[in-house]
Amino acid sequence: MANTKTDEKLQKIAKDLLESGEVSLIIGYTKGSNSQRMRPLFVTRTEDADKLSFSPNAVQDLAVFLKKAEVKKFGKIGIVVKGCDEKAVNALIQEYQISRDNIKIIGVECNGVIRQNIADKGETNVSESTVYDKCLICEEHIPVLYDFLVESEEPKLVLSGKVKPYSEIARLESMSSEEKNAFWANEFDKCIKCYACRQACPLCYCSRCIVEKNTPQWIDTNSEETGNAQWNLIRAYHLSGRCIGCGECERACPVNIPLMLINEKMAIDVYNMFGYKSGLDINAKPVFGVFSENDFNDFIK
Amino acid sequence: MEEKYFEISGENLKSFIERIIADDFEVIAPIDKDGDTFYGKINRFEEANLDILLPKMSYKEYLLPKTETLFEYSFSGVNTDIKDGLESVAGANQKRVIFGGRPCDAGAGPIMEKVFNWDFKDEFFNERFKNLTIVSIACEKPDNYCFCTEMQLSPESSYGSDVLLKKAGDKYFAIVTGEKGLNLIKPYINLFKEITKDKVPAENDWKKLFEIEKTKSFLDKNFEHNYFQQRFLSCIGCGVCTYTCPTCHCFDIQDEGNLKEGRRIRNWDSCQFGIFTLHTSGHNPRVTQGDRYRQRLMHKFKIYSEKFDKYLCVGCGRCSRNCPEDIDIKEVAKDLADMA
Amino acid sequence: MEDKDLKKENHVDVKVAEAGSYDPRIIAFVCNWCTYSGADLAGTSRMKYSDNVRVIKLPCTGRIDPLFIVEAFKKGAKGVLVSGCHPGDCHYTSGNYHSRRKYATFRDLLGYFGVDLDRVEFSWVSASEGNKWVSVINEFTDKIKSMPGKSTDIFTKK
Amino acid sequence: MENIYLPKLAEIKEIIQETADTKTIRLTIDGGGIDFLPGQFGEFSFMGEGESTFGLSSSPLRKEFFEFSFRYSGRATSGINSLNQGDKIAFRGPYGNYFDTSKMKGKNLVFVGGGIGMAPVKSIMEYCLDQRDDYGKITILYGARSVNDLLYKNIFDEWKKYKDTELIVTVDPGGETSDWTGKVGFVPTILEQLPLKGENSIAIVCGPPIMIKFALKSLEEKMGFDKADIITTLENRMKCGLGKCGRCNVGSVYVCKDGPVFTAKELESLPNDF
Repeated sequence: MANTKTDEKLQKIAKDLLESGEVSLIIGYTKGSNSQRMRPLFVTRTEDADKLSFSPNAVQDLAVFLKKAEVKKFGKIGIVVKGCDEKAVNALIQEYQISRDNIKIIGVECNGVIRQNIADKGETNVSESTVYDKCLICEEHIPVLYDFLVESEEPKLVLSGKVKPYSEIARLESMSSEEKNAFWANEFDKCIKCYACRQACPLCYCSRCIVEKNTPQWIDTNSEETGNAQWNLIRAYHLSGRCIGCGECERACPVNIPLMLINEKMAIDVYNMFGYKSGLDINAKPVFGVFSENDFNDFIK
Repeated sequence: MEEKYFEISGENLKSFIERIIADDFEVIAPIDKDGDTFYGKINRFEEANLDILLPKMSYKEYLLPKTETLFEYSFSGVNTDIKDGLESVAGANQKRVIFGGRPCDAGAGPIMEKVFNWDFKDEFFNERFKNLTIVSIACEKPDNYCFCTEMQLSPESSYGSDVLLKKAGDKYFAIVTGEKGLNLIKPYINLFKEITKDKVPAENDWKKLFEIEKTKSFLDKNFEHNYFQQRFLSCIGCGVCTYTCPTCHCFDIQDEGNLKEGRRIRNWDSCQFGIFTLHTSGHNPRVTQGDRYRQRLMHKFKIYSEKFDKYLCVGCGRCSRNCPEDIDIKEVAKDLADMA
Repeated sequence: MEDKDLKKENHVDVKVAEAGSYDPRIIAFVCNWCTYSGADLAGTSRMKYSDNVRVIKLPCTGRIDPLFIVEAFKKGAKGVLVSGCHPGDCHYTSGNYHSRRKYATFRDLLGYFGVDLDRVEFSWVSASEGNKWVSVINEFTDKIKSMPGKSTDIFTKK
Repeated sequence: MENIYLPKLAEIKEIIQETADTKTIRLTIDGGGIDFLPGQFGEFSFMGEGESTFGLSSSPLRKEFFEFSFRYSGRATSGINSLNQGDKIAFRGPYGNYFDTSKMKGKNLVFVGGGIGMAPVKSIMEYCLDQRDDYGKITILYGARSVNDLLYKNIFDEWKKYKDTELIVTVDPGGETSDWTGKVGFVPTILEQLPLKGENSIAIVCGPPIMIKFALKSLEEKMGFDKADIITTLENRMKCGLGKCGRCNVGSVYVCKDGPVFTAKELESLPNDF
């Protein structure tokens, strides 16, 4: 497929950065295993920069690679990010996982990415019924922080309001505890404990995850109802107030557990309680790193 | 037993499935669920989605459950009582049928059987395998991720199936490969019409994209090759490839319980996890994700075949379709074959 | 206490003392400086409170990881209480402020997963509030006792 | 139909506190030892805390019991560590291959052990000592990080009593105490100072990977040992011990079934995955 203008701009930026030695690695997208898929590309030589590309199929959050030791070794890194992914970069900077000085952010304006499972079936149209829910609530079509910006050629996403993103959350909230419990028990029953949700998450960077700690064994190892519920609860808790909503966990999940219903609910509630949204400001302190004397206190006797 | 050949109309196939369900068989088939297709229990024939190429997950869990109790223990005073987990597996689910799977999935059973029986006999696996009857449907249109032909099977292979159905218009040809398949259809034999082998259309001439022997010969010589570290920089170690794979069988053994009672279980595990080979001393033979993905390739295309004469891969392509970072194992295997 | 004994203690049974009476186990995680002293005061003042509660003392509410709550439920507790110093009184200046944020979020998440929030209680009890400790415990125990069999926690095998 | 994952219960006869974090446990099943060969291992567990793999460290010829040594470090070992004399321990095994003693008959033997790696060496060494007349000169080199990390201190004298048997004990530089009379230096360094020749000799080496690497080098290059005459045991992470769980494979070798005992020659043909 021919290069689009977006692709050419990306390639130019990458070449310049590599040639000037400002970075030693560019993480970007390239065409994937079928015409409707994109995949990560690691560019270290200028001649490979021609393979860089972007499209509404660029679903991956490339910030996930910033936590990998093999990638960190490269030192100064340039990374191609959509608005949502860029928030993950911010959160990583906020939590001192990477340094702003070591990262060149190549932001691309994004007007929504097509859900991968329907793209695989041939869907090419970007519309409110084909993109991820995260795109419908997106307020960062242009990344909040970038060193370079590549504007989009795609038309803006038109929202009629007919498709309600994350509408299940409201339905769940209105349920009784028994009903909620039954809903999640059914969902978690599917879990096979592959931990793809953790691995795909750019913010799950612990060198040793809580499930891998066994003295004591906090999370039961079984992938039956008990172990699965414990794992999913703790995963969600550890991301509360940190999740930037890229939805990679849900996309990676091989058994389709609606993990974003949990992450998004927690993001909403953390905002309501503490007025904090993750990944918007690299100078802000993480929500659980600070406190206010006037914090929500109603639940405490 | 020699293979037997039958013809069955689409309508009769439907009544066959509905009659075995009525006769208390647990029928597992591809069903539409959560926006994708998964294997699950059906109560009516219509619930099965027979048009889909492959469900997202394999039916491995019916052979090797994601969590299996090996035994239960309880302490009473100085005594320890042990309840053998095999007791609950033995004889259970004798009437379980996998219906509508594909030849690749069916091929996984006999391949895995080898590792579970090469010296010590794993009766947990054997019992489940023995009690599972597999009725597969041959593929008409493999997709770009499929490479069963390269993996010594084919979209029409009957290896591992007890009954293989081949669609021809609105009827099916049925190849019954052994006693197990025959026993399943015997009570309903009036729905089938026995035919001779020559009536069954010959297999298509499926083209191979690469020779797997070449992939192996590359792996034989190039353990330290730079390809692995570079190519798998994009691997995030999520393990989805191993968990959705019909032949990946690595497991972990863990205890759950307290000083009164508990159990020892085995859970699915994955070579893609950093702690898979981490020693107590802190030494880890496979440090990078490149090392770990290489191990998966080695195990599939080299180690297993050297040990058990079969490649540990049926070419279903699930690992490629489900990989969040779009690592295509067919492409990788071809790359390696080209470099050999 | 030896490690081994601790494990024995950890195994919490739901005792059914007599037919009809329900004797649930409740775990209270308390901070060393305020609530534990408050409980101590209640004890030395010979105030009586429910014996369903097992108190586990930690340095500060900031040290009480939500994992502990899960662990208690996992091991069969029917109710979990977390208690520490009043805002502003923390021995370590701000441990309770930090934990308040964490618990607010965690409690929210538990509720979303369908855990009956009546089973998780938080309180501030100072070293001088022996009376408050007694009333918190007694009310909480009564509440837990009033919902026998109604277990919606998702951490134990059904 | 047999459940291959089902352990037997063994009774703890004696616990020897070797170092601050290492113990040797002496076990019996039905009042006696078990049949095994030197170099084999077993799966030990305290139920509820998980299984751990340890080499059997006693001589198979001492039939009245069997032993293993372990270091307290994780969940499974903390469970085993909490047990007392008379308690029961769950045991599966013996598994794996063993030292080919027929090849060793009549030859000079060099045993090299480092740290807890001395445990499997002890098994084959005591096996040879028990049949002392079948072998030539025996040299035992044992090293640990510090004096306090030395295992089997209480039986050093016993080993030395055998005829034509030399025991050299060393600790890493900095690990010695003021009253230490043994050597000071890393195992490979001390090994090179010994007057050993590769002819008619067999070396048995076990220890941390880095020690093995350098010890093999010294034996081959400085002393002229043939690769086939250097035997070591691999300590890969294992779970099942039965060649099923897929954790321990190195190349097409399952360490739990085809190993853990390999000659340096065999190791050379394996990929660097251990």
